[in-house]
Amino acid sequence: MDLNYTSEQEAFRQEVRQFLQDQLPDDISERTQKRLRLTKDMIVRWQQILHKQGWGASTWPKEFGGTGWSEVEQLIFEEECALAGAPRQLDFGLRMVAPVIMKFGSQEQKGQHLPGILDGSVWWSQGYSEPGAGSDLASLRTTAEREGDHYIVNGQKTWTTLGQYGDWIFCLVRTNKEVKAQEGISFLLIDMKTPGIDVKPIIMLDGEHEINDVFFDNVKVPVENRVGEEDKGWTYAKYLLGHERTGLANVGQWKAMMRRLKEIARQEQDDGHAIIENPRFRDRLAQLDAELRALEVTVLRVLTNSSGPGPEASILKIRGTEIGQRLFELAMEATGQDALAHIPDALEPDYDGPLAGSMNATPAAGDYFNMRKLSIFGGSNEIQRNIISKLVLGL
Amino acid sequence: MDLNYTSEQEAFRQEVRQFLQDQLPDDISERTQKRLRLTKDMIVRWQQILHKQGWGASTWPKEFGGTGWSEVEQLIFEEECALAGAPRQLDFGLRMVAPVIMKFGSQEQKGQHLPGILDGSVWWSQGYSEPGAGSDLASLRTTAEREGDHYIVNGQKTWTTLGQYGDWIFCLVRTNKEVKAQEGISFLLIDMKTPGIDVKPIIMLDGEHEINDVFFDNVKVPVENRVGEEDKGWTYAKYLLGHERTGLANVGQWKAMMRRLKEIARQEQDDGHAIIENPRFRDRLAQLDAELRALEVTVLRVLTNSSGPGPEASILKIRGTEIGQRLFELAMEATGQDALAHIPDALEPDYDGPLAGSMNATPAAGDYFNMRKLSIFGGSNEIQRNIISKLVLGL
Amino acid sequence: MNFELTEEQQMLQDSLRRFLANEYTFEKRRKIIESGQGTDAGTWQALAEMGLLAFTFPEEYDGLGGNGIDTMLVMESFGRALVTEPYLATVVLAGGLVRDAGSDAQKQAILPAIASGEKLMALATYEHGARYSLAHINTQAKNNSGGYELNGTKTAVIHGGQASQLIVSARTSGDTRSEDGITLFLVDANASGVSITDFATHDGFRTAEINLNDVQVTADAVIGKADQGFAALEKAIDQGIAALCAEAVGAMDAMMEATLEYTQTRKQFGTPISRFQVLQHSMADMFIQAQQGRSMSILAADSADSDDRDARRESISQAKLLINQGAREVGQSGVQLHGGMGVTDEMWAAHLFKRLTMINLLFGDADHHLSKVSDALLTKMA
Amino acid sequence: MNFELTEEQQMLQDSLRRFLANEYTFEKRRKIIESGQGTDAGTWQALAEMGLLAFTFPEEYDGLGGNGIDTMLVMESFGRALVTEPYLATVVLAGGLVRDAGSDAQKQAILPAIASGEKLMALATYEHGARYSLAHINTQAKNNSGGYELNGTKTAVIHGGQASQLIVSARTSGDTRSEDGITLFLVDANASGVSITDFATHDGFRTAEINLNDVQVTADAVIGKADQGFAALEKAIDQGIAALCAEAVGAMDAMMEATLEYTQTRKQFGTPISRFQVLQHSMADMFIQAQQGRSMSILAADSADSDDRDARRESISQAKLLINQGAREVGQSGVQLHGGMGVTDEMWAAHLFKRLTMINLLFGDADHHLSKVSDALLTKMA
Repeated sequence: MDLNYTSEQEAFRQEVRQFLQDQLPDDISERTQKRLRLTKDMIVRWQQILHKQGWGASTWPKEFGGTGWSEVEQLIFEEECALAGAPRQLDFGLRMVAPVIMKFGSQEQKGQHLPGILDGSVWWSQGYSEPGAGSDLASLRTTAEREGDHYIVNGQKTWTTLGQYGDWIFCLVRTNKEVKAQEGISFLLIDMKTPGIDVKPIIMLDGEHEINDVFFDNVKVPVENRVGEEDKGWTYAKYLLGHERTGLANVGQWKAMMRRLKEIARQEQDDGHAIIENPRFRDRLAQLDAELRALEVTVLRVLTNSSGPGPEASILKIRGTEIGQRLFELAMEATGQDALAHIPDALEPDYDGPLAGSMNATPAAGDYFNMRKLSIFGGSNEIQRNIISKLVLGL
Repeated sequence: MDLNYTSEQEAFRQEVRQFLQDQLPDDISERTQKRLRLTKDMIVRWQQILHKQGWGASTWPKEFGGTGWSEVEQLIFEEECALAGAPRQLDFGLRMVAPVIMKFGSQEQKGQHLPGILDGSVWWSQGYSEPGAGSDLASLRTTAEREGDHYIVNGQKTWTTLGQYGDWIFCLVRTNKEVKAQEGISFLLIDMKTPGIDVKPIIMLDGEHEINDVFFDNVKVPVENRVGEEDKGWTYAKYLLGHERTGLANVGQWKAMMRRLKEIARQEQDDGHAIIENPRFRDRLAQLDAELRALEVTVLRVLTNSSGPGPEASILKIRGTEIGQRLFELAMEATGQDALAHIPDALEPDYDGPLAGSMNATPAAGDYFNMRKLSIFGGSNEIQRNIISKLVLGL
Repeated sequence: MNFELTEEQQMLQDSLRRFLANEYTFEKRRKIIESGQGTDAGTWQALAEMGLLAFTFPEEYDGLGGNGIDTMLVMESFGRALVTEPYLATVVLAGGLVRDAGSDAQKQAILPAIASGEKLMALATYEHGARYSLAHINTQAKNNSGGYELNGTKTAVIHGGQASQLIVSARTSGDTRSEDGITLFLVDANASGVSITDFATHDGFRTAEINLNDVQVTADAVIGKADQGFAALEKAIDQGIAALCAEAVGAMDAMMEATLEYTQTRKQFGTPISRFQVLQHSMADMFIQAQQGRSMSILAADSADSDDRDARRESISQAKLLINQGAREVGQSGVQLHGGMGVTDEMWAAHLFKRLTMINLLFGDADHHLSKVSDALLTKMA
Repeated sequence: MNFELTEEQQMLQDSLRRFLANEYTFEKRRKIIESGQGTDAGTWQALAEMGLLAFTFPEEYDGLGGNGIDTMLVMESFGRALVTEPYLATVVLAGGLVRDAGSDAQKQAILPAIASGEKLMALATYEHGARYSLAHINTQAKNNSGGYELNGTKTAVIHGGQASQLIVSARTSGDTRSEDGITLFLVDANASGVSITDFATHDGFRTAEINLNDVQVTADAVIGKADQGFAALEKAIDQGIAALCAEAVGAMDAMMEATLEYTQTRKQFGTPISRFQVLQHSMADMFIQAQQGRSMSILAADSADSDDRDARRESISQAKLLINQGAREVGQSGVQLHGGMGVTDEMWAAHLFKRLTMINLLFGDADHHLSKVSDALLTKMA
């Protein structure tokens, strides 16, 4: 047992750090760290910089233009990116649909879709959830009926993150109603410019628009846009869900946020002293710091465990989301009554209007509100506990 | 809405306080407050002092020799007794079997049993639980078969608190196997000197002997010892269970323990200062103090609510036991590593052997261990939450 | 010892709830908030006509002589319906302060005008760098021939942008953290040198940042005695805390109801999710918290009028501590049990959650009030 | 970066677990505890023969050159079986301290004797009034012609009553709380002036109160340098904490297993109680705690040998903090899920719970270690 990174890994970390120092634009980095809104252009710009470096897809094998990095290297890369204030890359393309296309897609699909994901020019949305289904994904009702060379898709998807920017959407649709719920599902890639698709915003409790309803009204999708076999889509979706062992823990992001929180705690005042000097607040921080450390070690244990991905992902999901939510809660508490004011314009670039308190307060409450989704989306933490008790504990 | 006690109630409190000051023996009070063992004689002695004053049964109506006090007066009495260090009176006689005898018993049963309960000369045990039944009381298997003027009782009861001192035991027994589980049960009063009864100690995790298994092997019980009708015992038991609205909250006892805990926190040292000066420990204390206050107000709300006893007893049971357990946990934490030593002899009167640390540490860990039972016995807190969700929330 | 409402209180509560249920709907509320006015003239006038704005003022100033329990009833109903009107700012904080510490002339000038619904006021006391410390006041009031000249910045002034008159705390002597040397002033919102920046809050209320730049007030603008304003300020904030506690209890009850309804309607894996034992226990815990909160809110309301400072402060901080903790648990669990819907703007639960969160931040978070009762424990024992 | 055991470590763990499963049964353990000896010669000798007592000593002193990870493996297995032998006192604390800070002569005299199982030792350092403060030492060591004369009282000396030799911390200079001026001494348990009161602990271990009354030791009884013993003392306690963390992880695993078995066997309302979702989630939470504890135990074991004080202290206190919290939750939930049986002496769960509780009290409770990491945060940021 050896908990130190190898010298190769340390050198790799240095290389990533140097690259970020040289290449990550300051405006992007500062806004990311302060949790202000990024424009679509900023995210594309950063993806193109990464792509130019050959690092556009840290989780892909080399044959598709990925880096071919080991999981530990991927972790180091993500952590350094987060600490440097690099924006999150677009998971829906890079980490959700691409692995399915690479594993189950046709040669044409690979050629058509992977390059646009890699250079950030094509944005993908996820079409899994449907209204009223929640964590019961297999109950989906969106249908795709075969008509010659096309499927005719009808139905509604919801919780479609960034759907308003989506060029393409990957969907689970029901192609067979005669079989068991999980067996008649297919996996389709749909161009969002196809007639009959209507995207409507869902406003979140923080007032922001990041998710959408997507309606399909007799949408014609060429059969060649189906990934793999008909009626086998559930298998591909499960592959994708099980693909991530440790990503749900979000350790890199949370380490960056922890550093930010400590910074906030040094800046925000409490009766004339920095709030970090208040032992009660500091204890909350120290507690969370320890929990994040435990999460990090647990992630490393899972990554370096020779057996494949397993239900331990549920532990990482639970602890990762709990720690993330707590980080933002403490950031809000640190800013106290300054967090009351809701000034959405102040999240935009070039805002120079008034603030209530420091810039630390501007995103504080909104972020806290928004992060409640963490324990709900992607299989609620109650579902994760069901998984642990059934699959790990055998109850 | 008026949260003050009336002047009559305040005067009553003064009267009780004065009585306790005059009549509660110092040796008993000191040992109770320090949570050392009391002898059987001490408990009887105190019951006799109360009885002489006419206060032997604070919860009974006057016609049976009780005080006829209102519920608020009972609460005041209990609280003052606890704060003065009076031992707990014997609930099994006074508050568990007596109400059933008073409500459903025959004239002869009242005449035979109530006086001995009142003067402390006859000790009662409860024979409800059976091995493997837990909170599922109605699944009981101890049988009573009619044979002329007697029932022949066979079976086993468990968790029989103070069974080793019991003169009589009240039991739920199955008299009819043909009907539904809850319908064939009768309520018997059994003299524990009857041949065929065997009491065996169960040692608790703190090493103490307070509960027992009681075995019945062809025990002859006269039919006139049955309370009320045959096969209706479940109704009487439920009456008894529902009889207490607020007793489960234990507010008086916990207020006394809170005072004791604050005393311990002033005495125990932390790097040369009283541990109450340690803000972390003090915060835990202050948090619990506030929770206890909320419990107290909730009890008063329930008591002065004109509607009868209801499922709010479950809230009081949950919060009362959680607060009680936490009190003893903090008392243990306050004594730190001194709490490691297990010196059962030091709990006895006249011990003058060595101690590990102060007298505060002597009962600390044992009490903490013992109090884990609070959230299990008498309907576990999980069962209480089931009750709330079904009976209060209608789920 | 009696926890029942009087007949009048019961009537007040019933009619207020009826009014809110009929007239202050989810959609109506959304429109009011989106208008950006920060208050709705029609609603406010209706409250005035129900006598609510006058309830806790003495009868000689057009009031009804009510007490903290009455404020509790009103705020609890407001909490259930998430009313965003400036009741706390105008009636509880400013009105209460004038009632308890003002001169007869001040009461005469102010209380009837509040009672009738004409006048909105706000209490401008918190400052940057103070966090929740009430005595941390740097705004300076210099005595001059005309009275006093005020300079400084106030923050977290609830409904400060809607008020026509402010109560401003300022330092007439002493150091920044000293309780002595604080004086309370009546300042017209449109007085020369007063500049007010009005912000929306996340929960549909308004807050303001107020800059005082050489603001001149006369000597009779002082409430109570110069240098000795802290006691009245603290008491007013304590009454505000009691009011917030009641509001939180109302919002917790509403969250309970919304969650019970949602989980009994919403199906997953073919069954209403309310059948899952884990969710049932979660709701049982919410209920326990709401009940504990109710007990503490009653205690706070009963203590809020008291001049026994130590006893009042203990009850108020204990109440805010437990109610903050309860509001956090009830708010978070309520959203969680609503699943994905709970984090959308469409759901009542999301709005209840946001208000519960903001209440927790107002006038001291859980840690702040824990430190108050914890440190008092030390003093009491000394 | 590698979390796998070496082949040797795997073998060690397997054979130790096999031995304990076969030879250290519940009944055997009960008899050992009831004997009041505080250690079982047969078990101890078997451990010696397995090489466990020598594992972490250098090879030149009959050891095997193992490290903190090896100690972790042993302690974890001990935690699973609730072994009450004086391994922590003799091997980890005293043996480790001599290994890390002793002279060659001291190592020669002590380590092989421990390794062979002949010699039991204990670390006598905590004092009344100190609570968990390591530098709070009042025991005086006066330099005299023969060496030093020791006076004072030590408490919470684990297995002090079974040791033939003690390591005693005493003050040779400085004030009570000063880290400077602490010296470590080897003291024979039967030296004149040493009186030892041996107590049973609630969890079947032994602890002692030790009085030193004009105890004379020679100058070569000093371990390391006079006045500069604190660093070695602190490191030894940190290694002890890491060992306790591992023991707790073993006991948590055992509690998990006992609870899974019990709840799948025990029926209520006609069904195994493991079918109730609330209990399932409770066990899922226990599992998460046990897993988190395992991560922190590995971190602690990996840090325990380090001389980078700040980094070591951070890892150790973070580990003890989270493991204490986990042990509390796992212990309490385990008992709760065993229902009435859980609070009886008959059940394995009750004994696991008691040991987990006592581990939490040893060498600093959760609050103590929280204060350490919290205050370090402040220093780091300054």
